[in-house]
Amino acid sequence: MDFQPSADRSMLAETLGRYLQKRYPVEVRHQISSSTAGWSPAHWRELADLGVLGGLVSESAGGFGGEGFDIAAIFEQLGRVIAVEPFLGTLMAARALALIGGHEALMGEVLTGSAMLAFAHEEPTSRYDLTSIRTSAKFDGTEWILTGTKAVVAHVEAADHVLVSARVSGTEGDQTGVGLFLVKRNAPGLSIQGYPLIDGGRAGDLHLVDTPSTLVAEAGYPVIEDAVAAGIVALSWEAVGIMDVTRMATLEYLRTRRQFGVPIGKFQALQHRMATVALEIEQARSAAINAANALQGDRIKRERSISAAKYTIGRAGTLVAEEAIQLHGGMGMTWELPVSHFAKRLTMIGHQLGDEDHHLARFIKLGEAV
Amino acid sequence: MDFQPSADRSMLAETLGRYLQKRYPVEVRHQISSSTAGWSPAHWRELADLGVLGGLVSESAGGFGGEGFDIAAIFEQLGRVIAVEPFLGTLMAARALALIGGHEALMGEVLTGSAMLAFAHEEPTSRYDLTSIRTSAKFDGTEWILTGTKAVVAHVEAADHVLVSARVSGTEGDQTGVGLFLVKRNAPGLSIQGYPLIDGGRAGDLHLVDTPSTLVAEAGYPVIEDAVAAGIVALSWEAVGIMDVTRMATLEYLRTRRQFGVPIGKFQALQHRMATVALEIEQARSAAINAANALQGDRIKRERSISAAKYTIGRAGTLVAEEAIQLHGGMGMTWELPVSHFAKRLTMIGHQLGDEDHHLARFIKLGEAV
Amino acid sequence: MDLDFTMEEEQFRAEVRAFLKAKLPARIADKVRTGKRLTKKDHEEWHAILHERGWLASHWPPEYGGPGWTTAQAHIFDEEVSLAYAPRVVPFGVSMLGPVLIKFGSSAQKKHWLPRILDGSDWWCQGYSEPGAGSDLASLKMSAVRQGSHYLVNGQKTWTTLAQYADMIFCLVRTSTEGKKQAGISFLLIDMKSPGVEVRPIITLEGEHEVNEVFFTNVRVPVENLVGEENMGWTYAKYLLTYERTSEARVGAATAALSFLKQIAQTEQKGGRPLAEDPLFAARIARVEIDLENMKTTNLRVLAGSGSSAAPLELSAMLKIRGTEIRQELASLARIALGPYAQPFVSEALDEDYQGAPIGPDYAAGIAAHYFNERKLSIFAGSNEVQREIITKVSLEL
Amino acid sequence: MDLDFTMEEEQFRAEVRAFLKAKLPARIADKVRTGKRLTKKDHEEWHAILHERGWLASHWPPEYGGPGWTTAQAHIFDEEVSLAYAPRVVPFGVSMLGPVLIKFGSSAQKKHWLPRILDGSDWWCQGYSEPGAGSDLASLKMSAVRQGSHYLVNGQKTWTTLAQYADMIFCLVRTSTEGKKQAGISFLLIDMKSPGVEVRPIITLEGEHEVNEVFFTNVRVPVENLVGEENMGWTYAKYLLTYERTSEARVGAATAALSFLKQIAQTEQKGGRPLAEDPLFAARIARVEIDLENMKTTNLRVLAGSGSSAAPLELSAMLKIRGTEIRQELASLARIALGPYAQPFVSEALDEDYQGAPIGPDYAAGIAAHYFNERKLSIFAGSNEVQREIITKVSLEL
Repeated sequence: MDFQPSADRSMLAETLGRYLQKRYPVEVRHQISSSTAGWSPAHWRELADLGVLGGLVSESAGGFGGEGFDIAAIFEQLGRVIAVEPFLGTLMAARALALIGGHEALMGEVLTGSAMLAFAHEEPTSRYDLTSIRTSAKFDGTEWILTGTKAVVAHVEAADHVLVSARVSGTEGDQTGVGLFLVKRNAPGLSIQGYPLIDGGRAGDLHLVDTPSTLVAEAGYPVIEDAVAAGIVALSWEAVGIMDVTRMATLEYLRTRRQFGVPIGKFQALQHRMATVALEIEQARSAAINAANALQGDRIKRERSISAAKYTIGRAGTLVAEEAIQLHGGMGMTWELPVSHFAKRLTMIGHQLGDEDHHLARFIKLGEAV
Repeated sequence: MDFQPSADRSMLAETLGRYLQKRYPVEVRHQISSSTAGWSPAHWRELADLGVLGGLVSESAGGFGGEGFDIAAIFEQLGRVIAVEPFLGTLMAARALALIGGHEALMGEVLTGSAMLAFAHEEPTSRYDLTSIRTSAKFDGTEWILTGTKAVVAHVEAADHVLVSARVSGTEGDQTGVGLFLVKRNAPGLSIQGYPLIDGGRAGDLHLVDTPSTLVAEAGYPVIEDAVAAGIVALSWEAVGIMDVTRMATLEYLRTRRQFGVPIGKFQALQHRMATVALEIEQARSAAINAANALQGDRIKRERSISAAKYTIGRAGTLVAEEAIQLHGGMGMTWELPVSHFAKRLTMIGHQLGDEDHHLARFIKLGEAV
Repeated sequence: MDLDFTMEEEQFRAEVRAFLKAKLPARIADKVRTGKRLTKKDHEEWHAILHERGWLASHWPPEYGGPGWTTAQAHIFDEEVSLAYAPRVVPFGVSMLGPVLIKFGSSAQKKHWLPRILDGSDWWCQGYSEPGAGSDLASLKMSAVRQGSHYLVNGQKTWTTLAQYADMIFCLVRTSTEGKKQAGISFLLIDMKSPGVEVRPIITLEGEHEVNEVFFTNVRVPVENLVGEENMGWTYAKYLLTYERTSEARVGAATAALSFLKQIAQTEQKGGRPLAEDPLFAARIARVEIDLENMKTTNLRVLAGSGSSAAPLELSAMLKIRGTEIRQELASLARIALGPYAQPFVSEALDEDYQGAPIGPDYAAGIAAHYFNERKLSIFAGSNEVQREIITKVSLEL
Repeated sequence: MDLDFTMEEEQFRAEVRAFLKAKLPARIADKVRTGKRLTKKDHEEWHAILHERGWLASHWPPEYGGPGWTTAQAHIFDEEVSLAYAPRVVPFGVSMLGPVLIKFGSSAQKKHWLPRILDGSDWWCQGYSEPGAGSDLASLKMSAVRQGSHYLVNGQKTWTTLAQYADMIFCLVRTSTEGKKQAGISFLLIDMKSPGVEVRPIITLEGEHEVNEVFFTNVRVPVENLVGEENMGWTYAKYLLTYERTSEARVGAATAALSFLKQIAQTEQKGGRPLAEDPLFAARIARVEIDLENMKTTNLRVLAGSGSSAAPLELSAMLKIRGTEIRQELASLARIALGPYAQPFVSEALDEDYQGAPIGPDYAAGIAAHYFNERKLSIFAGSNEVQREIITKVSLEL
């Protein structure tokens, strides 16, 4: 047992944190978020230069991290400033490629920030079920041709290459027969319906009609599951970062806002609710620690910890977001106060990679397998 | 729409309430509860003389009530003193007989308090499912012979006759093929494992081995469902009575118990919790009104309201019981204070005729049928 | 006891339904159902339709233009209107100021203002909250100093809903700083076109402009715009707040939202079957449905118990709490039901003339924004914490 | 960061398991598992077995007879002992008084009392709460007046667990009424056989005799039984309370209760299948299981973060709250799982020599009583409301 982060990770977190606190204040964040691109290539390049992207993948893939607690260190900092940069898609796509092996050149470009990846797995009707894949892949004798739609792909408009899952064989719901393919952004038959997100940044629906692609893994399911697990570790720690900032902002408001002649933080009913909020945040942090710790482990244990964490983060996240708004009174409802944007992002994390109910049911199912 | 009880019902409630408040204080209740019989034949006879039992069934069956709000009026008063008398079994068995018709002589004896009935339907593995009947009924050429076990039958030791459900045909889970039979207390092959209950009074497991019986209904399921619906109306209003008393006792404690130099009712965190308790009690009362109102109506509407009420009472009952104990501090944990007994009974109502989860699932299923 | 409606009442329901079928513009109902933006014109159109039928001010006595309904009729009307996805009548004139004027206004005020509320001549907004006076409403500071035939008004109101459309605002103002803070408050009607009135938008978290700050700098208000007596405004405000709370049960709106949620849950898929069949999601819907069924009866108890709309304070506070909790839960479940498609948000897609293709299911566009917007329900109209204080003090006597 | 145990630690776990397999009497473990009553003798027997192995006082320094374990070892031991359904060592001597004496006692006190705690010569109980001083512990009134070589003690303690078995009681007593109420409290060791000590049972709601009132009338206590300095008792009490709270996470006990609950849910039937497969009940179990998994890590964070058992006050308060909530929820689910068979309660069936047939499933006898008994968890050892006050004041700084 050891709860101290390694020196390397502390340094990574510090470097990133210092950069973001200084260069990515909430006004800048809003500007970037509402820009046409919905992210900032300039910041991305600088973060790549700082070496942050290398923390996302293991040494064997050209990085220096890739373990649960590396991902944790990075995303906690991103959460603290509700950054809208394309970290999540990059993490999942790069991790998948790293697990598969090869693709050194592309990975090199990605880690230096000169090429962008997106991770396109979820489909309009799959509702978080990783096996519910309808996009089809057919080998036409020369190359693999993909047809189908991928839903709400984070920052897909920004990508030079999209890692796409598609069904090579079997039917919806099978773990076998799901392949992974690289598709170029400018490939024929590819179109994107891009849009802004309610919590900032952009995503898009990816439409593929007979789009040529490169097969990177024919038995892709275990890779997808692992990449999604890493994505959930990332989201959990992003949520922990957001919750810590939200808690501090709410406490500050409770200490300064006066009603009935006293700071509202003197009202015991609010105090006890804040105590519950604080307690749930600590429980969520523990869940996120468990998930990060399990990412490297045995599959069932990993997936149980992952689902437990996403469930916990979902439950705690909603509570923290709703209580933060409520305890801020009308002010929590305004665009002007950062806390509302932290609350929105926290809520929407519940809509990425599986919600509370999904992961609770999954936790139960994995338990039966034990 | 009319929320005023009729004059008859008001009088019934008043008469019963006055009697119980005067003659059935908590010390008397404890004495009766811990007696060998676990109920009081003397009180029963007096209540019969007061005409209270007639409120349980309709005029056509020799009573003067039997509607949802008649049952409500009686059981609310019983709840206010946590009476341990055999009202529930009497209600369900008598209602079933009344629905079937005939049996005038027996009914007459029951309503005058000279014969006792019990209602034996639930079995050791049926877990609230009304169709899960294994007890078998066979016609041996002369008479019907029952074999099986009935679980936790309220006041079965006191009964002169037990109304028993048994399977005439079909298999466990079928609504068809469930008959209703009258069994005499001293019938051969009948044995009872009697025991006290944690919330007072007594019940027993009824064992039948080739026990002769009288068939009263061959297609008994609709009768059982209706009788159980009436039982749930009864339990819901018993719970409402208990909750009102519990709320008053807790408020009284909050107003008088001092800590940190003030009555603990001055602590806002406790105030807001009591406000929630009060709110849930009002919601539960509304649910109980809905159930009582629907008892006479169309089956699906009736059963949805019944399940909604039992679910609501279950949820609110647990909250009220647990908060009452907690807000009483250590005192709520003692045998000495009546509130602990109210809390126990409230909790155990959740174990009779279906719990929160059972009725929530049933409410959903009935909704699909709409 | 009898919860069922009489034959006459059911007949009335049929009449309401027929009216809605004939007169409620489908274009407007569709916007309400799918959470699209209503324009000022939409509101005015529906207001005029109701007024024409004489059904606008359901709680006003007939002599002032109310329909003379029983409690049950008003309840049935509310339910049917909501189920048909009609817009809620903007309440500030009809439901708030109207009752206050009827009870406390002078004959001249009634004669002048009430018809103008009914025919839509004046769009009213409500000037209660101030930046420093939220839950502690009585600590308000906006001042009105009598100078001959007018008051000179200075100060600020906030959270003023739809002030950007309003012709008039009714305000609580401080006319005295002596005695208890509740004692020096007056109820004043102010023309929004008066020199010195400035409206500044507040953008809410989902990006909408619905509420405003309103600034008053040396605004002159004729003394005949004082309602009732000077320094007695708190009494009128409390009367209005009770009124507001009871209506916050919003049983009809919740029933409509539940019905919409069930449609979504039938359409959304989970594991190849409708989401509505997922045991955990079905349980979530059933829980809120039962809560709503219970609250409907609680609401009827309040209405019937009082014989009029002045409800016992405790139950009306409970209705505000549970009513807003239920609508927030329904908004939350609709958001959850959408899965990943709760994330996209194209603000223009909520406008009538939007031409873009829908993102995800066609009902998705406004759902997440609606969820965030509905967080206000537990904050405004006396926050749910303030309601708990009322229950504590008034009924529990703690 | 690394949550996994080292090879050495896993080896230690194996050693503990082997010990439990060899030494824990099956008769006693079975009682614990099924919620039967433990006798005084049962407690003493297990106490002696642990003492013989040197594993009784896991948190004491080796020089006083502790095993010298690391935090991880103590944690592993706690977990394994609970999973094996060993009784909890009665904490008053070993876990409460022991650490106080070790930190604040005189050499003579340590030399005299510590070995007697270990070898079971003295059964200790705790005299903290008074009828008028529950959550407001510092307002206690029981007085000790110095008279030469002894204190004259008068007053009453309550909620005294297992005082009926006790040889000794450690008490907080008032030795001064000057200054703040916390300032005049002393920590005194009193022989239960002293003249003037009277124990009266309190029967708890499920009918058990576990707690007591203890009355003190002109009881003479030798001054050498004062721990530390006069009027400094509050400091020692706070030290002890922190200690008590951390231990109230009771991770091992919760893990064992979860395992028992899962067995029940596999045995109980619903619709012809194990209750464990019912989606709503499975969700209830999963929620508490995840809460417990999270709390396990929170607990480890406290243990590791401090390097010793003195935990940060905030996290330790959280562990008290969540730990007791989890055990109460587990007790509640076991009760719910039983269905109708939660109702029967034959008190004698909890005794070892009971000959009657089981009512319903054989594990049912004590479950409902256990549920009611466990309501105490959120009340005692600093009620969960008091814990929220601590979080508010100490960490949130509100």
